[in-house]
Amino acid sequence: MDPTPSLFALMSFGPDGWGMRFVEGLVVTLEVSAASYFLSLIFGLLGASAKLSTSPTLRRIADLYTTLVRALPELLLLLLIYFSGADAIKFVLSFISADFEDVEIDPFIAAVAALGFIGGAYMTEVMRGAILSIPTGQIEAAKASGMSKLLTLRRVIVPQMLRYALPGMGNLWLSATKDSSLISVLGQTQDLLFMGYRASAVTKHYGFFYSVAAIMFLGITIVSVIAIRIIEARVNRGYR
Amino acid sequence: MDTTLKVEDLHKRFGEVEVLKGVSLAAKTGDVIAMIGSSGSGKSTLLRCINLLEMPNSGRVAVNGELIRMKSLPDGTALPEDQKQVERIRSKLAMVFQSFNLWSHRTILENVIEAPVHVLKVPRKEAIERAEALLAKVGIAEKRNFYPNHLSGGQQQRAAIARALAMEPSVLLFDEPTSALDPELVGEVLQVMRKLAEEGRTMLVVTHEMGFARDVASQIVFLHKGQIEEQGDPRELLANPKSERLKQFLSSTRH
Amino acid sequence: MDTTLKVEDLHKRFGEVEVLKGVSLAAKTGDVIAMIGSSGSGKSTLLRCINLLEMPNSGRVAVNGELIRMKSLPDGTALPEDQKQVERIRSKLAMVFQSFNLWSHRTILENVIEAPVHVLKVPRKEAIERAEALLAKVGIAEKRNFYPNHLSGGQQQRAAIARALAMEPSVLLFDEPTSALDPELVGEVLQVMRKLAEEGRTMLVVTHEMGFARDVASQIVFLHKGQIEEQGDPRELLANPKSERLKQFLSSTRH
Amino acid sequence: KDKIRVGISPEAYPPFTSFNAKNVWEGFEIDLLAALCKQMDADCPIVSIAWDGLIPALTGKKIDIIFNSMSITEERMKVIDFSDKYYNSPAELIGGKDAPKVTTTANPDGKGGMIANPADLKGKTIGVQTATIHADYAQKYFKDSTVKVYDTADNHNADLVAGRIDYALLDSVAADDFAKANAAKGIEAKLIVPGDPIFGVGAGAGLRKGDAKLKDKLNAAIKAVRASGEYDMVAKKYFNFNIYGE
Amino acid sequence: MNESFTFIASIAPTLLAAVPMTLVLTFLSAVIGNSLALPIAVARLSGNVFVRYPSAFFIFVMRGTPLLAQTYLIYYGLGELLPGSWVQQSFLWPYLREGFWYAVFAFSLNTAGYTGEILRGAIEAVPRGEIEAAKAYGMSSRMIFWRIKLPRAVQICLPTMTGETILLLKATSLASLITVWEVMGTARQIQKVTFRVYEPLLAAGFIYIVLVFILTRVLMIVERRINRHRLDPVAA
Ligand SMILES: Nc1ncnc2c1ncn2[C@@H]1O[C@H](COP(=O)(O)OP(=O)(O)OP(=O)(O)O)[C@@H](O)[C@H]1O
Ligand SMILES: Nc1ncnc2c1ncn2[C@@H]1O[C@H](COP(=O)(O)OP(=O)(O)OP(=O)(O)O)[C@@H](O)[C@H]1O
Ligand SMILES: [Mg+2]
Ligand SMILES: [Mg+2]
Repeated sequence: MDPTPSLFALMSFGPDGWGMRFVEGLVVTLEVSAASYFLSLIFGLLGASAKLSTSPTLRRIADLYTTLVRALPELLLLLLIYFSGADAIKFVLSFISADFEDVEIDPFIAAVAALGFIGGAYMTEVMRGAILSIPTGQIEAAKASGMSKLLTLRRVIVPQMLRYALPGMGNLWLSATKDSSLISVLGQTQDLLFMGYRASAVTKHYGFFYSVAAIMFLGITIVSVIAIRIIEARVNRGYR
Repeated sequence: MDTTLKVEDLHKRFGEVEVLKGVSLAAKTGDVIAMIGSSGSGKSTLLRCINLLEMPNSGRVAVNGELIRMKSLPDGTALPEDQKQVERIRSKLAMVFQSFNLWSHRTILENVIEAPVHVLKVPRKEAIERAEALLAKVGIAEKRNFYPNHLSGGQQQRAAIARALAMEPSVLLFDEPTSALDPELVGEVLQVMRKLAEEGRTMLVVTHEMGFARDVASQIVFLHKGQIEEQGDPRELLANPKSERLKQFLSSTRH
Repeated sequence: MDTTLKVEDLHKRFGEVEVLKGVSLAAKTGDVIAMIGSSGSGKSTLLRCINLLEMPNSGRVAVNGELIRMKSLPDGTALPEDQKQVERIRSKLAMVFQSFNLWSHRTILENVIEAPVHVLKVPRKEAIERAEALLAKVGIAEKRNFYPNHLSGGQQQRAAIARALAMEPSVLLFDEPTSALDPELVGEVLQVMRKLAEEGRTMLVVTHEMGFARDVASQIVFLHKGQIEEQGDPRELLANPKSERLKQFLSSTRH
Repeated sequence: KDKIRVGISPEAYPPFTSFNAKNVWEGFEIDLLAALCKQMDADCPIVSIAWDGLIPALTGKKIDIIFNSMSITEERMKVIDFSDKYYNSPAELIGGKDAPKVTTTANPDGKGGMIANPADLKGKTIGVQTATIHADYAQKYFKDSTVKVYDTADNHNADLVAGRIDYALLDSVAADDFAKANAAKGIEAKLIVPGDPIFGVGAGAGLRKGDAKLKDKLNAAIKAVRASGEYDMVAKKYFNFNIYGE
Repeated sequence: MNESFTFIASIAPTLLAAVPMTLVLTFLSAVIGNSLALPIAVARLSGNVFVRYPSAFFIFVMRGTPLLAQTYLIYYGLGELLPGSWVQQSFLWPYLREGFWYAVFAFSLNTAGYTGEILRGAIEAVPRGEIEAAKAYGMSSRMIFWRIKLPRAVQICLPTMTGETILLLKATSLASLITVWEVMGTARQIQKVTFRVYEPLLAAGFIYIVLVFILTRVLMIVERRINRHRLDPVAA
């Protein structure tokens, strides 16, 4: 290797440059974080609904979920799901048929499941706070016109909640883009952050490659912030 | 049985305070019950208990002869037994809230078509047509694309009325539906309600408009401190109130 | 000069729509101006422009002879020149909002003492005493430790009135202060307002209570589509309305 | 042909392993692995798994061996098996130009071994990487010095340059590389630390517990490439000293 | 299984010894970070672009880059500037040598960025009518902020802020990057020494569960207190 390749050459898209690797990392980061974030929205909505429901059992389960899952190390959950999840599925499937010998959990699916499940616990609290901030009358009006709980959720609670939840949801999204880095632990795929380590460790240009990763994250953030701004303007239409 | 709305021995407590102390009511199809009573006597709470926005501590409510099944919990509160039933019944009971409660994230028109389209599954186009007619009827057709926060108090109240009417409900619960209106509009809105009464819709109206109570209502109920102090035929009751409280209450209204 | 409140040629637009089209008013100390007008005519907007909750697009407002200094921006809006002046003047103008706007994170008592203690720097103990007296006056003393969300509509409205009175303001702006009250309470609250008038406080009251307008007001202003259509002595104006619109407006009130 | 799935972390550790910009593996261990696999007549696909995932992947049967400069220690042998060592590089102390050279002295345990002289390091701050034999060594012998534990060798190297620590104790291969690259900043070798039982026997391939068949095969292959001279050929490409040790 | 328990028992003292570090890091960063969040949120909402833009930029960078990169840059980036500088002679050097204050600094700034954004949103979501009432009574903007907007905003965003604090608690593990070893860092140290993957994480997880449990209960009580005005749960 040329002892002092120019930084430009280091980032090039040519055969010796890291350009393409970082693009791959970016794609992995976006895929994993988008999918896990979507999952965490679902978990969050379920969790928040459970926390605010009248059923003490549901409330207790949701409480356990937010306390436990937020406390446990992400790495632990991820490893458990990926390495033991397959065994668990195998175990279950073995009752149905013996042919399922080789269940393999895809690392992508495992990472998305784990991160989504964890993110959902944080999302639960963001959404719970937001739902509590909706003036009660708004929800009562929905109930009074015979809307089912699901319909009320969809048509009134979610749109109004967004107004209060967006900053917290934005934070979680930006965290998710960084947490997606855990997928590297499962092998094969390397996300943006990990690509930062890898390139620095190979080239010893730590400052440079960390900055490259940071700048690419900033790029993601710019796009996200603009998107959030647009959504925010939309959900605030009737209030200004 | 053609008792459209039947309330029996309804009790409601908030913490220590008992706000409704055993209220019973019955309305036949086409009846218009005007509920009067001083501030804090429990009128809004009663309306809210009827469609279970507030869970009564005990008592029965039946709509169109169908009893809303509730189960009592050990802690003295009650819960609906069948959520589906409650939703079905609520879609037949429309309510105009004292504080309007228009959905602030939707325009006026969207507010009006929301429940018909999503609860009653009326085709969207049809719902819009009907909504526009209703908005015109209450005089705010030109505000249909405004958000509630951008309307004046009276306009909001009229939108809330239009929203309730759009459900074509068999029972209408009105909580002071004319409070924010000027006399001219009060007249118009009462006119609309009179027409609804003629169409045979059952109504329970909390109101301070004695004129309306006398002219349109088939029955007046005077609520006092969570109990029905007196009830009966409007003209008679207004002319010859029996209870001391009602006499005092009426004396302050200039009629 | 003893013009306590003077409004000159006030214009206010929301987007394209001009809601106030040059309104001028003057009230001497002790004057009670009753403002009537149909829903959406701009009554609330006018009150909100007077204490600059809504920035008028042009026009002048003076309180106690002091002109509120504003500067026009190139985009056709205006801004107060001196925020301190605005705050000082606002503390002399109390307002009762049409939708009450009680602070939901504070109890009723806390709502009432909030501004006296923190704006006027009245000692807390004294403020509480006065607040309790006021709450008793409007009949909700026993609700003093409730949060606004746990009050009935009428109780909230009375709390809002008590909150305004606690400021002992020189000018009171009331936006339909009796809309949520039963006739009995309407009488009582109007009584309170009558007393305030006798004490020499200046009031601008948006109301639909023609009785009050006739008996207490020193002047009636009829607002129509953002303009003052007619104004004058209450009895005369109510008896012989000149404009077609006012005739029509009054015809629907039963007096 | 057998298939042996090899787990290696893509967090580079040159010149032993690195996963370069072309997504190609390179380094001493990679070449050695190729030689071993040829010897065993096996296919050895490399699976890149971050360090944290290597052990679970091994026990979870996603890979069959780990070939990633893992020091063989008693503690670790409770959890996985190791092949025989395939290299053992000495430890080295490096420091800034203001820091004095370090001498050796007799090990106080009286068994005749030599150690880096703790008296030379008295009051100094020494950086080591967490969970390494170097950390163990420093904590055992340098009682009068401040031992600062870093999560990576790169980080204590950076702090050595910044002057936050006086010495660093690390693998001599990495130490030499670093000292050479930062000579201008005054970083230089201070002492090649004499061998010590703490340093253990060297690095070996990690195997699933009880996978005796593979272990035997691997050990045989290591012996064979040592004997055939193939090992030395590979080693010469990367080192100018005897990386195998002894 | 049994063996795992014995192992966990054997590492428990080491892990527990690291708990104070986790607590101190979290506590200091939370206090400093949340105190900073307030002026940042206020600045973010200011009408003055010279105040608003820097604040927006700060929030953007803190939320936009990995905390890892921030910690690294603050410690090692500064480290690159240090050699031979006056700093090494100054009385501050003993502190600037230690990773601890850098960690507190980095975590505080990061928290300030995330929480600042949450507070900003919550402040904007305070019902307009209540702010208007405050204006109408002559309150100054400062008074409106402290007495109306902030209490209402905290009500709105407290659950989210709890979550941010838990995230902070866990993010303190990044301090191991700069030689500060708290619970998770210590657990990972043990992992690397022993090659046992699950037990140290489980043990650390257990400690976190206890800490998070205490934290959430305390904040739940706070939340109950400040949300007294609407205790009735909304059945969603
Ligand atoms: N923020 C706003 N944006 C757009 N239009 C508005 C806004 N606020 C008020 N308007 C419009 O201005 C007009 C006057 O409103 P205003 O609230 O002053 O009426 P009002 O005379 O008080 O009526 P009411 O008796 O019903 O309270 C209405 O048509 C209303 O729709
Ligand atoms: N959520 C609540 N918690 C505690 N008390 C409540 C609650 N809701 C209502 N109340 C009390 O119940 C009583 C009855 O209230 P309600 O709203 O039914 O009165 P109302 O007859 O509708 O009065 P108004 O004419 O003023 O609207 C009031 O004294 C009120 O303070
Ligand atoms: Mg009521
Ligand atoms: Mg109005």
